[in-house]
Amino acid sequence: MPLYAERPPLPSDDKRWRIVNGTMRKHGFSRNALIETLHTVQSSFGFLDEPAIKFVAQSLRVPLSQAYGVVTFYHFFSLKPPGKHTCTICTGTACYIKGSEKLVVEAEKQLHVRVGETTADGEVSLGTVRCVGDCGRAPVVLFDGELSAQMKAPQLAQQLERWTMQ
Amino acid sequence: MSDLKTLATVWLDGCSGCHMSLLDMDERLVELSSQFTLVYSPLVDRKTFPDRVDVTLVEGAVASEDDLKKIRKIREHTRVLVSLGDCALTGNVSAMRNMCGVQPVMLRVYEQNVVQPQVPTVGVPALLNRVRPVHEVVPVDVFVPGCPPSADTIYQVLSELLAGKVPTLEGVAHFG
Amino acid sequence: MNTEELQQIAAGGQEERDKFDYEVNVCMGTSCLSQHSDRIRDAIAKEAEACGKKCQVRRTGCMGPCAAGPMILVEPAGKLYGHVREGDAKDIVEALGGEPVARLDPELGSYFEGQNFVVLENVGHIDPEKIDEYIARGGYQALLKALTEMNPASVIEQISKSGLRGRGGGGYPTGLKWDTVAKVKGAQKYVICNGDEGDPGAFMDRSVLESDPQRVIEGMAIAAYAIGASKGYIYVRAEYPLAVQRLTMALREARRRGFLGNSICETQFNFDIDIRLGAGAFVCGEETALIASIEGKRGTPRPRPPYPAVSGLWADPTLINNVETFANVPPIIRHGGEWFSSMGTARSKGTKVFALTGKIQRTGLVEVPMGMTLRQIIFGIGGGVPDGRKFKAVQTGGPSGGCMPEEHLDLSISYDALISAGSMMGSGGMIVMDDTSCMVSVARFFMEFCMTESCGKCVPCRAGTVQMFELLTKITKGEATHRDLDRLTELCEVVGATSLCGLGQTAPNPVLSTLRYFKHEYLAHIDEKRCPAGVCELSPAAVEVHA
Amino acid sequence: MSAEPNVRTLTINGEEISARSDQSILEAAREHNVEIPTLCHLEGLSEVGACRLCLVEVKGARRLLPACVTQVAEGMEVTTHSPKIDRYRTMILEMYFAERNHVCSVCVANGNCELQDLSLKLGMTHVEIPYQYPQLPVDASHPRFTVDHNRCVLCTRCVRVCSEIEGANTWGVMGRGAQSLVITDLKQPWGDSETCTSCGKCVQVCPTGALFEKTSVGNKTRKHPEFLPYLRIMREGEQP
Repeated sequence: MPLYAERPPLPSDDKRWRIVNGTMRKHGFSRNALIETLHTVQSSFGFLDEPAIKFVAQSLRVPLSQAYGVVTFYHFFSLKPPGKHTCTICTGTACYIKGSEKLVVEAEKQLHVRVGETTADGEVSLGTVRCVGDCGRAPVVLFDGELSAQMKAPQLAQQLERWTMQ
Repeated sequence: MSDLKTLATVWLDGCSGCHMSLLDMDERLVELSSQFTLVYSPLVDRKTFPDRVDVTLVEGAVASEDDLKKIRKIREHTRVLVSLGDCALTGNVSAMRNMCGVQPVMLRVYEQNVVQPQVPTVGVPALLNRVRPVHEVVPVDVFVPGCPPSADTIYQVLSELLAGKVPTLEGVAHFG
Repeated sequence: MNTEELQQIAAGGQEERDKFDYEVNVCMGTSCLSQHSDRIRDAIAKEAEACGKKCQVRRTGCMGPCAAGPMILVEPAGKLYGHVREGDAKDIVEALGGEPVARLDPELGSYFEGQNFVVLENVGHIDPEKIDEYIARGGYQALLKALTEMNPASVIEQISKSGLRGRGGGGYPTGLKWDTVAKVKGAQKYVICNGDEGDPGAFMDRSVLESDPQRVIEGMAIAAYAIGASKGYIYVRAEYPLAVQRLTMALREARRRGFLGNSICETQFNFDIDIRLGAGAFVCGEETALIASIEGKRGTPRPRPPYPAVSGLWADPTLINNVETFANVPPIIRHGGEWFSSMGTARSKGTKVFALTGKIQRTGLVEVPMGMTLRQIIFGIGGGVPDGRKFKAVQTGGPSGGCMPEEHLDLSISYDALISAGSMMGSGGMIVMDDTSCMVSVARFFMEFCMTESCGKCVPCRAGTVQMFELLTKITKGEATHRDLDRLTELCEVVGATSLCGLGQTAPNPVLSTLRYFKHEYLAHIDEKRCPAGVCELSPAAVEVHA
Repeated sequence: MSAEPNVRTLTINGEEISARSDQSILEAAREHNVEIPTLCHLEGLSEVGACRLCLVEVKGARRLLPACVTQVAEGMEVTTHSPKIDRYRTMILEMYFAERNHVCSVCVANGNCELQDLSLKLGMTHVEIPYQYPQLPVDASHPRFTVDHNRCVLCTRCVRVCSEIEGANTWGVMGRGAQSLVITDLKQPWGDSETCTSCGKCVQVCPTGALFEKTSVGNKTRKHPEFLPYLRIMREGEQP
């Protein structure tokens, strides 16, 4: 089968593929570098689509089904492109006790999307995370990856409004 | 000798196959009828459920408001309630609509591919959002799996009840 | 690297320090950094330069009381400042050598009373990105001592003597674990540091990795020497970018100084460490799942035996310990096992780091000797429940643990005492709840966690957690009956007894412990359709009808 | 490792038996006609210990142990059936039935289904816990076979046979927890799979009606997983 006969060419001229290739080379194109490589794809592109998974799987000679199984097992990996902005609410125990559930409700109301979705205009993605480790100042929200602690619903609404009003 | 004398059978949301299987007992029906009095059934004429029934066989799942009302009343007036067949036990085919909900089913049946689209509202009981097995609504005493349970199985259940035993169908009958 | 060289580096560090009259240590852990403590540091450095005071401004790791951050420690006065802003830089520098700035007092009360820093001994005093500062405070003496003065067996003997038990939750005796791996024959062995701190509401490992990464590396190297491993992996959550960054830097530094690589400290010992990133799967805290993940596979556990000690990473003998366990190793080797075992209780030795959070006055990271009571920690160190509310429960052990009520506040912290109270040590999350928390909802929260984190391999965990979650939801909605409660109890038993790995086996614990101590809350939801904490919105039971 | 496995003596349900040291409790028990229920186990495939139905009591062990992956040991005292184990097994089986849409009466495997057989053997007459009714797809894109996820028990026999025997690795598991799903390649339609050799082994080893041949009509389709041990032996060649 031509599928795995040799290493596949880079999917496009996009420079980011060279970074991905670099990660694989660093690990000698070993099968066990799958997760490390997927991390590189995720951080370079913001998500993993089918061509990307296929490229990585073929390069590392991992069965397609296993590669897809790994991508969908770990919640850190995303199959869909994220919105321009991301709002990630921590739902760890400390944040839960301090009312993170209300923040989720507020964000869902404000953005008209459910957790895990992106607004129709592609502006904001809403997500949750199981603890970012700033429990001392719960509840915590990450706006575009920047940590904001001791968050309150009006404050959250304000930030989201700033994004959606643009 | 048991003191179970009166028998009722009811038909909720099911295909009546369990009742057919009951009739399949053939000549054994005659034998049983000498010990049981069939006081209420789709097979007999009586219109109201008696105040006190010793054994009631229930075929079908609980799918409508009407089913719900009926089964609650039946439980109240029955000593030994027997769930007969997979629909009563698990919801079975009747409950396959739970996968998609009521609305799509109504649409498919009454509005799509029909000459005169119209959802009936008068004279028919409202459907429950979710079809449930009998034991999720009222306590059940005996479970008889099968789709339908074979005539032999039903005969065994009734005979053992008459003999004053709680029938166990472990290793005898299964779903399907 | 030999003893003299090590001393030289340490002396060099001291000389460097002696050039300054003051030290201003600025916390740059995740929490304080998110409040721009880096800018505060720069502002202070600028002020110090402007006014000509000989002041060393240093980035340090987490000092503990995160809620009072950004934190600053001024030496030699030993003065802590809290809630510092960029604009405070001038006042802080001016106050050096004089009266401290009163308005920046963090008001920590008795926060540090009774705390005993072993794992956190360097916190607030070293720059986590500078290996020489670690060395200046005694770092790598233990590794050097182990390599040059001790044989592997005597290293294990000291660890055994110390009574150190696994700090990841299970509490398995560390010495015994090391001994087992050491005795297994194998040309290639591995040391893995489990930094997949998955317990929601816990951040001990993050803090240690961010604040003192060299300590973990040293601990791993000592372990590798003791068991005969040449390769190590640190498995860190990708959600901890700062920890990953500091760790990457620390590994590079350790290699540069010759504590990793070939012929370490001029001996024949070779050892190197790689970082592996977790990707958001709690179950990877389980040893066999973690191994699968490092191998690049789905993080599903497999039945044990064979234990990783015999057949672990790539089927080779593997030692897995948690971050805090490794962090305890250097001081044990430095001071001896007996020193360590002099702290703590009969069967739980040393100290334990806890992440004290929830409805409590002073949240943060604390390190206390084993045997301290919950009351001392919560009301002494933590200052009790704020806003005039009443203490209701304290949760330890994460999703595998349980909630303990007021009656158990005088419980002395130890592995066994916590288990007998229906909870467990866990990795060290300690979450305080007041009377506004509904215990059924809390149980439901943890069950939802287990449900979404279940790997799906075995059916009791995959399907049982869903069933339990739905029953708990039914209770919180006021739709449940006593039969549902019975079924919940039965599911707890079956899922606990039959699940493949620790996640499923302990998933019922939050339900069981709340049923044990707060059954009245369950009953209020069921019988009276009432939520005592006023959290749940209950509706009278009804079989919904399609309109 | 010694080439010659030693003999171990143990008791199963009070009966003293001998077994080879490399045998599992399950193998030893079946050799002596002691029935232990299994679902994910299949002779000729690797063990995963996932279905939890073969859990047995071993004296001195803190927990119940899966018979399929626990090796026999000298003096081991095994109990394969007790009221407690039987109750656990029934409940596990109920969880299987409730988590997907198992409607035996309309299933192609009715009468030839291992799940159905287990319910008979273990005496499960009804399912006490509520059914979940998830919405799951049916993929009939392959010219010869169909996969109906409503009937899948996630035993991963298809995944293992495809990887260990056929070597195609077409099948895999995606997602996690209750959202787990067996997939072909990148979750694409089976018929579009680039790696599937259409060998049909997965269909033969599937214990339920999740994987079936399109020609199976009604409920007369027996599956034939017996070829596995044969393939194994032939592949390993002549033992010296």
